[in-house]
Amino acid sequence: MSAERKTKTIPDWKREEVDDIVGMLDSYESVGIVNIAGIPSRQLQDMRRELHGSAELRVSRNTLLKRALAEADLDVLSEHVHGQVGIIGTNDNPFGLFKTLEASKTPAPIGAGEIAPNDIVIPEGDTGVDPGPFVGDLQQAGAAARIMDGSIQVTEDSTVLEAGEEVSQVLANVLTELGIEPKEVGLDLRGVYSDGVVFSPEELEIDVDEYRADIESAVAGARNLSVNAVYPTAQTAGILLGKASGEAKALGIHAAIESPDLADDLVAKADAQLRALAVAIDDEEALPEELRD
Amino acid sequence: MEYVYAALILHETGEELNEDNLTAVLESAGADVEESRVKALVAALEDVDIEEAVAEAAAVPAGGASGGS
Amino acid sequence: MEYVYAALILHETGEELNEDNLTAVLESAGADVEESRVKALVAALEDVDIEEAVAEAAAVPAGGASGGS
Amino acid sequence: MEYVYAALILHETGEELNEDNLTAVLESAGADVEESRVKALVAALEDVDIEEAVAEAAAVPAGGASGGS
Amino acid sequence: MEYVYAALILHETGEELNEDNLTAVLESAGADVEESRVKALVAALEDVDIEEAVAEAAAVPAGGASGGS
Amino acid sequence: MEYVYAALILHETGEELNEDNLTAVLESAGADVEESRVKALVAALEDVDIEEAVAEAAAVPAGGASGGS
Amino acid sequence: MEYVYAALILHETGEELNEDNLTAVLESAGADVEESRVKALVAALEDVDIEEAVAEAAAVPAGGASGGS
Repeated sequence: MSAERKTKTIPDWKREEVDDIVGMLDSYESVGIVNIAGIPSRQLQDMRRELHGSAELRVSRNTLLKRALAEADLDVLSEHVHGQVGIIGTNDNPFGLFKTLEASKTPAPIGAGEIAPNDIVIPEGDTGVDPGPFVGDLQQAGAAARIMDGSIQVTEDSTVLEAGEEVSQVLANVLTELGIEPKEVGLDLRGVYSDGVVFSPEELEIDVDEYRADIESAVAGARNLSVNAVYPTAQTAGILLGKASGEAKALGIHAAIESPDLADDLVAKADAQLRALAVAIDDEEALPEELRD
Repeated sequence: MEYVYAALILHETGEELNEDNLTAVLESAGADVEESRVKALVAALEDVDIEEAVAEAAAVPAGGASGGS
Repeated sequence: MEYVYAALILHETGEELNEDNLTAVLESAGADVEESRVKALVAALEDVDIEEAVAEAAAVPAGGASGGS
Repeated sequence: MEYVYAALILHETGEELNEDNLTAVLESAGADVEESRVKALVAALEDVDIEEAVAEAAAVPAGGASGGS
Repeated sequence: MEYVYAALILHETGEELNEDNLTAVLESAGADVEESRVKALVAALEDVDIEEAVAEAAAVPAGGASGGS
Repeated sequence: MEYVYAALILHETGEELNEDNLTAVLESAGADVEESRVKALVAALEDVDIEEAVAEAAAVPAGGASGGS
Repeated sequence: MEYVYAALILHETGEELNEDNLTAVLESAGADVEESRVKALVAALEDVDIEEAVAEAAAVPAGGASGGS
């Protein structure tokens, strides 16, 4: 119906472009929409090159993107197509794609009038700037700064702007002078479709450390079970032997078993007891010299 | 935690740690497998040196290993 | 250690910890399953409170434990 | 734990650590010996340096002989 | 140390800890059994709660690889 | 040191810790007994809970000296 | 532990560490002396350098024995 009519009316080049995009959408396991606003075209080229082999980025008119999504049965992603966006396709899974994109982000300077995407901190330390009016700029920007040892120093980590606030001209200058680049520029994933599920970036953010900790805890738990249930494995047989010999030793020392293997320990235990008893004795006169404090 | 155990089994048997293998192990144990968790695990473990994590777990007394997911 | 992991998966999924189930999990992970080890594991775990045995730190003598497979 | 103790006795007396010897020791102590557990233990100990494992345990404090005898 | 291990095995299997049983275990492992040591062992363990003494070993935290020997 | 050990022996055997008993133990070991030291020790131990004092030594690692086989 | 204490008394007084002397010390303290334990102890201490064993034990930081050394 209406779609048919549209199909008839769009020019050939658009038709080809849409077909092309649909082909791309069909050829990847996961496809997503990324925000590319504010990325200079040269940087975008670099990113595209960097992703080569792991993901493909495609930019087109939003109307054509939407049409292609519809034709590829990916309408669920259309809501993310607004502003400057691109389509990204990969055979990696969505979590992997998110990770790759995050890792490819690069810092960038922030200009006056822009909104801080996160807290901006000027770190403690020597600015390397000779004494002069810059110290006043720093202070005006909200940093704890003073002149020390012949240069301008920031005396403590100073949060000069909180996320969501606007960058002032003074602050922008200070950040430029210090080479601080508080923005992270890169492809911002808005949503990914894979195997019938749309993932939001929040869902895709995985804490690798947590997984690592889980692995360690699983390994430790398995080892505990192996030892505690006395089911020896190549990894735990040594522990079990050590445990058994430790038990034998504890029993031997506890019961003062007269064994050549325990003789040293028994003598040591007697000596330790002697010293412990000596500590409990207040009267120095009652003790041999070796045991007096 | 069964997802992590499944990953460790595959690590021990030397099989590839991918979605299909993980799913197979979990299903063989009667688990209702959540695809997204499998995906997340595979992605996360790409950045974990399991060998090293295992060695580390061995060095540290196992303490309250519980907790986990 | 894969045998122990297999037992832990079954414990998590709530399936019965018997020889058949253990074997199934191990085979799904591509392991060459040794029947005697499966039997020994079932025997060893018979009277064990797995939850507790997992949480309780095993007296681990010095690092050495690593190595082996 | 009797299986492990039996292995350590054989180690001390210098006898070979094989299934027959382990079984003999355990039976002499009146144990119901499970063949699979004997097998599993022998297999697990194959690559373990018993001397070293015991020495490492010895390096760890042998624990409180509290209370005196 | 084989004498102590022998005592621990008997303790696990629930057999009486007497000279005959100890001797049987030690001999089954090929040990040259010294009667006086067996006697001394039985005497030393007479009033000892083995369970408790062994538990004490477990209570010791699994220290790091101190010194090694 | 022998004086204190003598006190510990009497504590273990349950004999009364008095000057005569201490002297007897020391003399049996061939010591030249100094009466004043015996007196001082008996007096000093009057207020000491030997059991408790000695129990503290239990926490002392028995390690170090080990090594031997 | 009285057997060990008795041995250490003899060590301190410089008397020979033999069965007769040990028995004498123990009897003077009212102990029921078991010949086998005396024998076993003498044998066990034969190759032990008591001085060294004590020194090594002292070198290890004394756990619970708070304060004094």
